[in-house]
Amino acid sequence: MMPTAPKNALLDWWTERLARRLAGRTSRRSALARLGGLLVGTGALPLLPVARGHATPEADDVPDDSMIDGPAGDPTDCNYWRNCAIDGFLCACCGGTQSTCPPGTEMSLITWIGTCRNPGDGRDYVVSYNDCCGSTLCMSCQCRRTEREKPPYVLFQNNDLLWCFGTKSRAVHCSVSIVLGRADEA
Amino acid sequence: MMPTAPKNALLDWWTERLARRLAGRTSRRSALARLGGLLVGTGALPLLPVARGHATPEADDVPDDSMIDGPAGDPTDCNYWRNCAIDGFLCACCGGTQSTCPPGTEMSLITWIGTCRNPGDGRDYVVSYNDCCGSTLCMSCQCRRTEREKPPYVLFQNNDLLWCFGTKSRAVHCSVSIVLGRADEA
Amino acid sequence: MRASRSRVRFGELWQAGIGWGLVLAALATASPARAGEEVGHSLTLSTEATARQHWFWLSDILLHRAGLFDADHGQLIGSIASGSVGVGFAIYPHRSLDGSQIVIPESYFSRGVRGERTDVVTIYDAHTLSFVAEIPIPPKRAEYMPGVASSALSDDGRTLAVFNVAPAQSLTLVNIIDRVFIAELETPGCSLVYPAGPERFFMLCGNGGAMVISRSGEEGAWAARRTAPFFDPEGDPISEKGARVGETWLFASFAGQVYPVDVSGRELRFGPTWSLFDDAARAENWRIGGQQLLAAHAKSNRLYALVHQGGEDTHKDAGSEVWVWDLATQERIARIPTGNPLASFIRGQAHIGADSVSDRAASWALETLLPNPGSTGIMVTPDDEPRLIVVSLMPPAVIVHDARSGERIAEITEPGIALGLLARP
Amino acid sequence: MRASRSRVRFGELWQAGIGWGLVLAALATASPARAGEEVGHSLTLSTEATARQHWFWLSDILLHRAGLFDADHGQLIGSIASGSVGVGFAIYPHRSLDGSQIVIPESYFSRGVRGERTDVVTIYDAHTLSFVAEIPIPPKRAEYMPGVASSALSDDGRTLAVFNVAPAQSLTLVNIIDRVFIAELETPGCSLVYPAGPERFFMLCGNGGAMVISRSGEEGAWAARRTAPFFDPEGDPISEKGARVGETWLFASFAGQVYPVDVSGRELRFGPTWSLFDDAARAENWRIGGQQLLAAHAKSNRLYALVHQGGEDTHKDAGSEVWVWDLATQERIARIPTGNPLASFIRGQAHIGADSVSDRAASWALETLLPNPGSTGIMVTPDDEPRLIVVSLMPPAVIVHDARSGERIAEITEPGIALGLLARP
Repeated sequence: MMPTAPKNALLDWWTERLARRLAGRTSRRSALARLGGLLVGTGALPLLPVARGHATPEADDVPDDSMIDGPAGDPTDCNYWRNCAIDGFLCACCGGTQSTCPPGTEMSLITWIGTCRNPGDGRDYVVSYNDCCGSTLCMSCQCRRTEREKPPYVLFQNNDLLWCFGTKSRAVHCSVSIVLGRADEA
Repeated sequence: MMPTAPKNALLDWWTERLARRLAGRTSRRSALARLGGLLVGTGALPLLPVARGHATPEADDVPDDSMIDGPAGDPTDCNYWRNCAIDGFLCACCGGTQSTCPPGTEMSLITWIGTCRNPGDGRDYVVSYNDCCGSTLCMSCQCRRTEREKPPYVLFQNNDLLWCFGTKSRAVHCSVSIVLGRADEA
Repeated sequence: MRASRSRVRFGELWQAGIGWGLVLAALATASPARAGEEVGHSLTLSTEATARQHWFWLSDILLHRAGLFDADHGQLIGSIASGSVGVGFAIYPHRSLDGSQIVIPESYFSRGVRGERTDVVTIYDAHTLSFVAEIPIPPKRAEYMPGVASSALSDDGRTLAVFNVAPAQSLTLVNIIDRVFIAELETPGCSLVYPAGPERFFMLCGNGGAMVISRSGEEGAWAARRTAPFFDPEGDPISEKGARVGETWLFASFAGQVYPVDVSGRELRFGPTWSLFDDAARAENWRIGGQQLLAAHAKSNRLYALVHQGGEDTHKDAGSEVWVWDLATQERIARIPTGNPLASFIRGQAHIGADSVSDRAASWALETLLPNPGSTGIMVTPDDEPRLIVVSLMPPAVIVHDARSGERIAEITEPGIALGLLARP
Repeated sequence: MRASRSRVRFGELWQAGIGWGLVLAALATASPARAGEEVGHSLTLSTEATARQHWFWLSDILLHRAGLFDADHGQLIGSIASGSVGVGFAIYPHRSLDGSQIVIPESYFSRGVRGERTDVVTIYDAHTLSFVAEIPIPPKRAEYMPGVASSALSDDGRTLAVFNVAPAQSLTLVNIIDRVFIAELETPGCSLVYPAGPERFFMLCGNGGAMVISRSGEEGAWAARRTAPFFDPEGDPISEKGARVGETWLFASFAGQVYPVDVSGRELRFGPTWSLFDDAARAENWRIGGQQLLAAHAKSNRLYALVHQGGEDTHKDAGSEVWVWDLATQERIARIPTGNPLASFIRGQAHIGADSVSDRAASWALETLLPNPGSTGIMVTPDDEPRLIVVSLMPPAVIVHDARSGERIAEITEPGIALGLLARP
């Protein structure tokens, strides 16, 4: 099976630009809150996903799972280190992998965020739990982990919600856990 | 819970008239086949439900289950004597009884037919397995019995089919087993 | 009691072009009234309060239904299909004020998981469970498990509020008396919805405050305003799975602090807070957890919570006991072990009852020897002889207790496959 | 390999009126290409014949899908959602002749179990499993379990036939190349549908004959004609769950008589019949039974049947063994015990593998001690190292055997909930 790569120059430009801006040493939460405040006229914005960790994107951002013994290194196990805040079916058991969707499903880019500690290097990573959308519930490898998970009023840290938005279909099939970067405090 | 009675004078008149006609000593199968033949221009009509038994409607047509010990007398058991050709969920476990549909569902009148022996009097009865339609699968008391059951090419003796026709909804919820009359040979 | 109309529609059959033979088959099957049993009957539900007092709704996200069960007899007595493949995780039926109707928000796609999405508020007859009407609403309903506060009916029974995430948060308001969509209000940063008096709701917000949605007078416009924060979503978030006692909503924080929200006045009043757990309980790591973890019985002024022993962030872990507090004294007055859902599940599948000595022995052995996966949801019936309904998600099981003594009374043999939400009928 | 288009549609998000904050959130989540892993990828299926040779479809009527599994690795590798709440019991994906597309007839209601019913033939891309097109057909598809002969693709790959019951029997014909509905033919008294050459199908009839549906020439009209009866639907009906070897369909009667139907010539040729069971087997009450009870491997000219010991009318009973016959000699050449699906189910749920001594011991104990509920469906892969896939409905389990030696090779850990039909991808 071969991954298909999304190609969109505009998206690449936007995301990179935004990431550079966010990756600075300033507090993202306050920056986003300020920006949000301008728009909705209130300080009570949802805590946005990246507000949790201060990611510093580097080349070695994705730790090597092969260094990890046991379930914490197995993408088809609920105890896989990245799965610390997942509630759903592991795409690695549904025809995908820990970071790619199964054939016939489409990854939602709007999602919830967790922070998981990698047992290999003992560091925290920001993990994006993206739902793969467009098929019925996979019903394989159902996992429910809630480290740092919050109720639905902290929307982007809640894993109860079906996170299929902006996708052709809004039906959820399974969830991936993608490492966005390190979450070490600056 | 109280049964609601269908009141339709036209239906009553039609059914009674038809029943008188069918209840005679003539072979129903041939009568229906002749009638059918006129319409479709072929003798290869489906074997119609009542063709199996030669019911002779009488006042004591419905045997008393309370005389039967054990599962054969229990409408919520797959071994209930009427269930000899049922494949589905027993309505008696879904909010109905062995002969009435659960609230919110509607009984299909077009259905498959079995012939079951009553252990109380040792006689055979014609049983109509009517699907109750309009809700999702009940998933309680799933039974699969196949006495005298035939593949789908003998349509009216097949219990694989979803028998929801002429009903507002064609979704099946559960099945009842209604005694139509004795099946003793004339 | 009302007679339902006849089920056969000859005209339709004829129009469908079905030949004589098949119509005859239908008629022969229908059978004359005097031979054998009658065909075509459906039951209606009892309207007697005593018969209904221990009924409960239990939704199922794979069977796509709200099942109506009778805790006294341990039986399914009816069901309403709701939602479809790919949507329909929050299945929460509301009862109209006069008890004559059931109101439920739903979502559908035109082709299962694809095609056009349509959201509706559907109204059913409460006695026949048959479809009455549907009101289209914006296709934005928040789909989340288990959906405890996904919609709310105002205390005057006029307005249904539906919580949306699309992914912007908003609230849909529907007049269920006139059966019309009223409005969609933007509610940035705030989620969920709770009834809070006539024509008033509140939501919970990411900053620890509430958003109050209300109407200015009988014919006025709906508007939203925010309260000051009353809990700490970072330090010790409250579970959104609250319970209501009279005019007070009670929420428990992950650490077991109770946050009362009084909705009786013009403004919401918060606090004072108190703790479910004393030092001894805390030392033993008792915490709240589950899908539907809080329940209350107003007449006896008692609070029930599903608790387990576990570490931080175990707010969805299954409970091993239900603890009971007297709300007047805030003292814990009982601990009820929830029983073993795995044993209950196997008893149901293997038809092990309680009638024979061997069945009772097998039941005891199962209960004792099998690991207990814990329970995930509770509800207490509002009557004078209240029942505590305890639900387990995996394996699917429902055990009924006497809510006062804690004694186990009954279990539901086949409650469903993927159990969701408990609700009062 | 083809690159799929990007998953984010900014224009749509903007139009939906979502605020800046949420778009920022989406972008931040998407993450820059050089930091961490990339977001938005979906896999496509391998096109290599060797990788695909042991794949199989297995439908599930509660998960509303056809799941694609790899028998070599025991894994789900993709799925197609099909059908909806209340409809969709016959889920049977067909492969286009060139292998580039999947064609599947489906049914939907606009509101789950109510509203307008729509039947379509849906086309999917066979490598991405993504939706390509749908062709509306009359909303009359026969819904039955398991749906072995509910639809058929003609041998030239041009025409899909869909069996209807409404309750009059008929056949819908669809041109899947031009993607247009062709016609609905009335087929009174005849059910099911089997491919029988280019632009030809046959059905089985209640009088023991067949109905042949074919086209007179490339551009001619479709017409149906009946054959003389070739089996006895009263005395010893044939199971409709047939198997095809080259140009011959094989059906087994309830009593084990094999009825060959040769579709190679201008007219169908029936017989001669032969018996699966010798006197010894008959004396031991061996019979065919199950949901999908017959399979064949053309290259080795072998027939496989799911068998059990039971009385009359046990044609749906689960099988305890798979028996194998050489079609050249009509001699039984092997008996394969189907294994214990209950043990397989528990191994899957409890994560008991075969790597450690203790796991193997536990597995053996489960296999030996637990009652064997039997198996309900079989399929044989068509390659040179064929696999025998054995499915059990309750509990849901799939065990993979070497089809030649009978040796057990693998099992699928979580095959689904309510297993339906096996099909070749």
